[in-house]
Amino acid sequence: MAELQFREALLEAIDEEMGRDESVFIMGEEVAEYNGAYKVTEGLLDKYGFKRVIDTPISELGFAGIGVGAAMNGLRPIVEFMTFNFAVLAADQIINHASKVRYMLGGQASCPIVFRGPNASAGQLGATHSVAYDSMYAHFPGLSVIYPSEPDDAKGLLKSAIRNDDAVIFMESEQMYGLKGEVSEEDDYLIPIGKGKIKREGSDVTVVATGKMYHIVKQAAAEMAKDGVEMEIIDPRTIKPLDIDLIVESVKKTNRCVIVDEAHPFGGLASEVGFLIQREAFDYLDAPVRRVTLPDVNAPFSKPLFDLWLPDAKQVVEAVNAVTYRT
Amino acid sequence: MAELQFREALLEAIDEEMGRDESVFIMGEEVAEYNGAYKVTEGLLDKYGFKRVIDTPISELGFAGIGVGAAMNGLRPIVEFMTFNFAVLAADQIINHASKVRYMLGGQASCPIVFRGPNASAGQLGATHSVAYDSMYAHFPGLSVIYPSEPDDAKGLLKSAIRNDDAVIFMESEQMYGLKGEVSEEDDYLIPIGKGKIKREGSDVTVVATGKMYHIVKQAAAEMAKDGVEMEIIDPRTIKPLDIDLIVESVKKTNRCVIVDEAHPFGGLASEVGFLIQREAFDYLDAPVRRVTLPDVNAPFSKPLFDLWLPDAKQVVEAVNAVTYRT
Amino acid sequence: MAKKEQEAVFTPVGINTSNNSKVEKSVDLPEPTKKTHKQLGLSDDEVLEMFEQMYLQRRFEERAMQMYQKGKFGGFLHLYIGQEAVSTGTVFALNDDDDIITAYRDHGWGLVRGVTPKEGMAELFGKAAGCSKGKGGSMHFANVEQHFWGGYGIVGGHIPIGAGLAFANKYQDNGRISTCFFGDGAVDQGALHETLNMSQLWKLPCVFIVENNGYSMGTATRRHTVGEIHERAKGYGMKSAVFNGMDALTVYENMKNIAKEVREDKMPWFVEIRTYRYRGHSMSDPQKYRSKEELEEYQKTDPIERMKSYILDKKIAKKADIEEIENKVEDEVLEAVEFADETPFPEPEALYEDMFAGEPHFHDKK
Amino acid sequence: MAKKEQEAVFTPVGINTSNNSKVEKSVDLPEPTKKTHKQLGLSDDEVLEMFEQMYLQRRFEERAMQMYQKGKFGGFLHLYIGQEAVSTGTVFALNDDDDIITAYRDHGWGLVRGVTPKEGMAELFGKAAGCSKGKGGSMHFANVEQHFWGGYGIVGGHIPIGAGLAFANKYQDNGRISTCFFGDGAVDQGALHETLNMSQLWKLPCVFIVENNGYSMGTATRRHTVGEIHERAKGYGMKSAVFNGMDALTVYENMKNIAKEVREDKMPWFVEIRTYRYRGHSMSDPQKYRSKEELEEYQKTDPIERMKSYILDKKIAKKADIEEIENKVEDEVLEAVEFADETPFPEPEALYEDMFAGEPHFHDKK
Ligand SMILES: Cc1ncc(C[n+]2csc(CCOP(=O)(O)OP(=O)(O)O)c2C)c(N)n1
Ligand SMILES: Cc1ncc(C[n+]2csc(CCOP(=O)(O)OP(=O)(O)O)c2C)c(N)n1
Ligand SMILES: [Mg+2]
Ligand SMILES: [Mg+2]
Repeated sequence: MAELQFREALLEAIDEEMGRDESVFIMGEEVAEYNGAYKVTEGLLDKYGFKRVIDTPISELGFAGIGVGAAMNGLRPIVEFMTFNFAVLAADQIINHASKVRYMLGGQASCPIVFRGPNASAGQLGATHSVAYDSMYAHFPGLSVIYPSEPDDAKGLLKSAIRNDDAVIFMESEQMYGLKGEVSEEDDYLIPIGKGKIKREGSDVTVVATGKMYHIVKQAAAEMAKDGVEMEIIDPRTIKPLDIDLIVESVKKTNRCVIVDEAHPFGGLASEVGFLIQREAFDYLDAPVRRVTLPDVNAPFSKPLFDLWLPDAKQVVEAVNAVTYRT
Repeated sequence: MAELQFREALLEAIDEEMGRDESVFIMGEEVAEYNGAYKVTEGLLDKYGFKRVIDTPISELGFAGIGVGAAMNGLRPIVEFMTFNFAVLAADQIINHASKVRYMLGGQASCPIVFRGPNASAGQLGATHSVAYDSMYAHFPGLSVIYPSEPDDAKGLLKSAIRNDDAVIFMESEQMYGLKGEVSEEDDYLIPIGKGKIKREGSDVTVVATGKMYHIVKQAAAEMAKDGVEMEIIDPRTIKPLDIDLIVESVKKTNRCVIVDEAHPFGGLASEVGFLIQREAFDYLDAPVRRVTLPDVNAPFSKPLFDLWLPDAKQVVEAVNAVTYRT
Repeated sequence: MAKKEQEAVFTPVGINTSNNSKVEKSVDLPEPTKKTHKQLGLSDDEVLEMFEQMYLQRRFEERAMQMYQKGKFGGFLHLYIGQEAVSTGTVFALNDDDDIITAYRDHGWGLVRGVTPKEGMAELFGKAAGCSKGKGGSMHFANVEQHFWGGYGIVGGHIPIGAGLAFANKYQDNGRISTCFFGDGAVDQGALHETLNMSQLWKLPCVFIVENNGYSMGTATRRHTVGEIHERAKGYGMKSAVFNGMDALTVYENMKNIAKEVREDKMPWFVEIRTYRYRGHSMSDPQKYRSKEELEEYQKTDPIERMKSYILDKKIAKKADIEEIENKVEDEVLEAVEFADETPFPEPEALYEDMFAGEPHFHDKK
Repeated sequence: MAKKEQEAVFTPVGINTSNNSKVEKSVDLPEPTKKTHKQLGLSDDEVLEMFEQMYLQRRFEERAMQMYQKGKFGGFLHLYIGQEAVSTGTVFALNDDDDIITAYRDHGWGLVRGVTPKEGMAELFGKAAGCSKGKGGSMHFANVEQHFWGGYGIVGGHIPIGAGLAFANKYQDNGRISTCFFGDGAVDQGALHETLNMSQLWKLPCVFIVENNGYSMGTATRRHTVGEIHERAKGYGMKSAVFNGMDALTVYENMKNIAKEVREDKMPWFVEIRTYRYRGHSMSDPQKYRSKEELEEYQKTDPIERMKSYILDKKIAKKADIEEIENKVEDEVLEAVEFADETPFPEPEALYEDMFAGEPHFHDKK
């Protein structure tokens, strides 16, 4: 195991896949000469040159579409969005083209493409730079959506995403790029897309969280352990395909569940998981499933408001208290 | 009460509001000289002239944004999308601007705008023309999302939407434009946004559906009544704000619930409603909440596949049978 | 009329409002080429083949329309009738492995790039034997093996995809060029602007071609887009051309030259081909936005009639030979209709097929 | 260097890769105006006011930068330093009720259009007394009452909104014109193309102005957009101009003339103002994409220094007078910092305020 930053784990994944397969290339704003707005692509230009590491204009719709066309015509593009907040401009290419082209041509074309970049908020960046889009993309058929929480997951899953033969949305977090963690040194380390992971075992309550929220839950778990409440933390890692079996199994054991989701409440990952649990584990539930999410309000800039806005460990503790009837 | 087609009810609403308020205007592709791709705007050009009924180029992002700017600067635009499938191109203006501008400027500007047009599928139009986007927009703070099922609701709600001081998404259905129904002849008929309606009373199961799905449920209800199963049908009419209280109250009576949703399953209206019910009416539920949705597959063209794809009364009956343990 | 014109506040007013259906051409056709097919390097047989291809597209669509009206299939049906010289001239000018991508008005393109009439008609009928297995329908004809990447339904959506095909060709250095066709209406999409900038900046071997057929649905070109379309290229310093699209030889000549240049210097082009759509936008269009007289004006320039006259004039073949071709095509189309009618629909399982090239996954599938 | 140049496959290569930091100007500055302020119709006082406004913007941002580095606030901070002549010349040229909208590099615009230094600094600090109540921060300064519609963070997103402001002005026939400012990077967004087409087609009284400051983040203009930016207007037959943005008088002269013409004929303009950003894109930018020498070249054309010399040259005021202005501004900015530091943060309830003009609704609020 090597200790790597999240960004280094991503870089290793991209580097290994580019080394392995000539058809893999990366494009996006500032990915080449600037070495990446968040340095995820640092050194790639030097290593792979101007043909395979490509700076784009600020034309999200256009370069996403060029990626789709290139993917259909034999390449494996990695399209970096500076954040997924800007990818909204490219939504037509993702939703109407990358995820649909194969089906509507009756299987004649494939679209092996990875759209990646930071998701959700990154501190006080205001309303237009802070939205979590993982649930939104998971809503649409054909897309895989990955939002890992730790460097090891990031590496293994990004490699799998690049090799995947269909469109994958791979989400990261600006605030997690510097996060360090042990990363497998296994040769060609691949984690299958669609498999969640029990990140902490516990018998009192199942808590589901991915991405940045996993770390908040981890904090809450440490706190609650002092009170003798043992959380089982499940990180689905991929939002879609969603490893609901793993979650349901855990809930059958703990009989209680809280989902912590960095999205707004309406129709987010939390409601989907909650819905499925009540349907699949109805007789096992000792309390209604609860969720901790953003409020249904845009991201404010002001620090104290922002801190109120973002889910925190305290809210997780409260929700766990609620489902364990400790309040 | 007058019997009107759905499109006529919409037209009346627009006409009345344009007559009442000079600042209301309508723009979109083919709304003026062509009288509307689906004739919703028939006759408006003749009546209100070229200044207030405006044909746009196929520039969804651009004209949505012009609408946003005009709304900020004193007007009340009705922006018609030929379908919400094409509004994906304008998502940045809806999600990043119309719904956020007020908050991020600390309340200095308002954005009273209605984005309207047909939603979801309209027969065999293939993958890119058949998606239901109501849940997607409901995910984002600041937007109201309306998707009525009957002409009367359509009229009263569209008038309220046009008068609303914030951004509203108003969704219709190509296949319902010709649908006839009684419409109130009340002067200035307004239905408050955010109020659902019990469209059929029953004691055995609560079935939630709006838009086109309401009619499928109605069919199923008639069938099941023959078997002595009485559905209570609730049409929320507005996806957001969602009248969850009305639904929960009904579930507390019937103890069972099925949601029928024209969206794909992941994170749609169905999962949101289902999640809330299990949380708010946990002790009242005699069976897990179930949903009937599209499968997680793109819309196929071929008739028999399309028919398989779209939720139908049979699936509703099955789901009701499941929650009433009649299978 | 002058009075009415003055009423325009935002969008310019249209023909029936502005001039009581006086003939006002929605698109000016530049002069066709004066060169003979020999001068263009085409053999007699090739000209006959071009005629056959155009005629096939025409008859295929006329029959498709009948079948639609008979209720044999549903969905949209956008006919290419009137524009056949564009597809045909282009395909003859390109190499077989050059890439083509277009919008939903795609039947002609499919037929001339290897979708058989049977596969095409079966697709319209939503049958499993259709070129896109019945999953795409009218808007999504494709023959990817023969480098026809299909028809697309989001106006302008396939423009960057066309550039992406070119990007991959340049990346793979395979000598292929890409051609991306779209309507005058699509010119107004932002995707075009982004794509033109990147294509010029990145030197993509791609030709972007507007089939200006005078209308975007019910909106005449001048009512939805400013200036002359081909002049948009100026802003990007891109090479451009405008030419007549009612004459297959003109299309052939120009596309041949452009393709050659692109193959050599890898720089993109922006091209406006002026043509005309005879039928409504789709089957439900009452066509009140143009006069019968206008339509008739353009029908006088019909590409198929024109080619027929040319063949007779130049004595490439006799009337009887032409009739023989016509009969052959007619038979082929009728066979296609029969085939489409009889061949089975996809099996229910097909609903879940063709979603993924890799491992399939469906959320909450029971 | 030549060898390196050849390596460009898609995007042109940048300065540090191509020429070892030899000075290569990222943007050519056209000659400033030769007219005096009198010839332009400006009084001595107005010139001094222009100087004061520019100096205020400069000092405000220099202090803001210090406060940021001290950790007084977070988020992005994009400094306008170097570009002050653009905001200042423009605002003096426009009527007070003409509309202005810009991108996130917006402090200068706010200050010159009525955001007080206190309100501005408080906004940066996220305080309730900020111009946007602390909800917007650096990227969302605004003073809507004085027709400054704010800064926007989605590159290009506010371009159609600017046209929408103009649309409403035309609709209401109120004589106001709109000006929409954005960066060279925003030129590549499809929204621009859609907006230019509709603005020309609909005759919107709007001026679209690119502040070409040489870079879009780390990408030099020529690396992200082809040709000369102002020439994009050609494709739309739109009126256009390009001029020097390091001289407030030049900006004033040109914007005055353009505004007058727009007010008269209601036709839009596309304008490129060439300027230069002295600081990094935002606070985290290591600026490896340009040489120190290049930066120094441009700093020689500093708009504030230039104005100062002009004032002395033309004997509009004495050195001491200028120093007095400078001291006054400095005090004002320091007071603003103090104010921002001390004034309270928004109350928790504010989280839910300002979302709706009408009845508020929040899904699943407990
Ligand atoms: C993004 C988008 N907006 C609107 C539509 C609806 N629509 C389909 S075709 C069309 C007109 C397109 O005209 P043009 O590009 O000239 O092509 P033509 O039909 O003349 O071949 C419109 C508005 C669509 N399919 N996609
Ligand atoms: C749609 C979108 N894409 C990307 C970004 C990230 N981003 C912010 S500013 C910027 C550069 C813009 O440069 P330019 O338009 O020249 O303005 P300048 O910073 O020079 O004032 C980028 C890429 C964004 N905010 N929005
Ligand atoms: Mg057309
Ligand atoms: Mg710039």
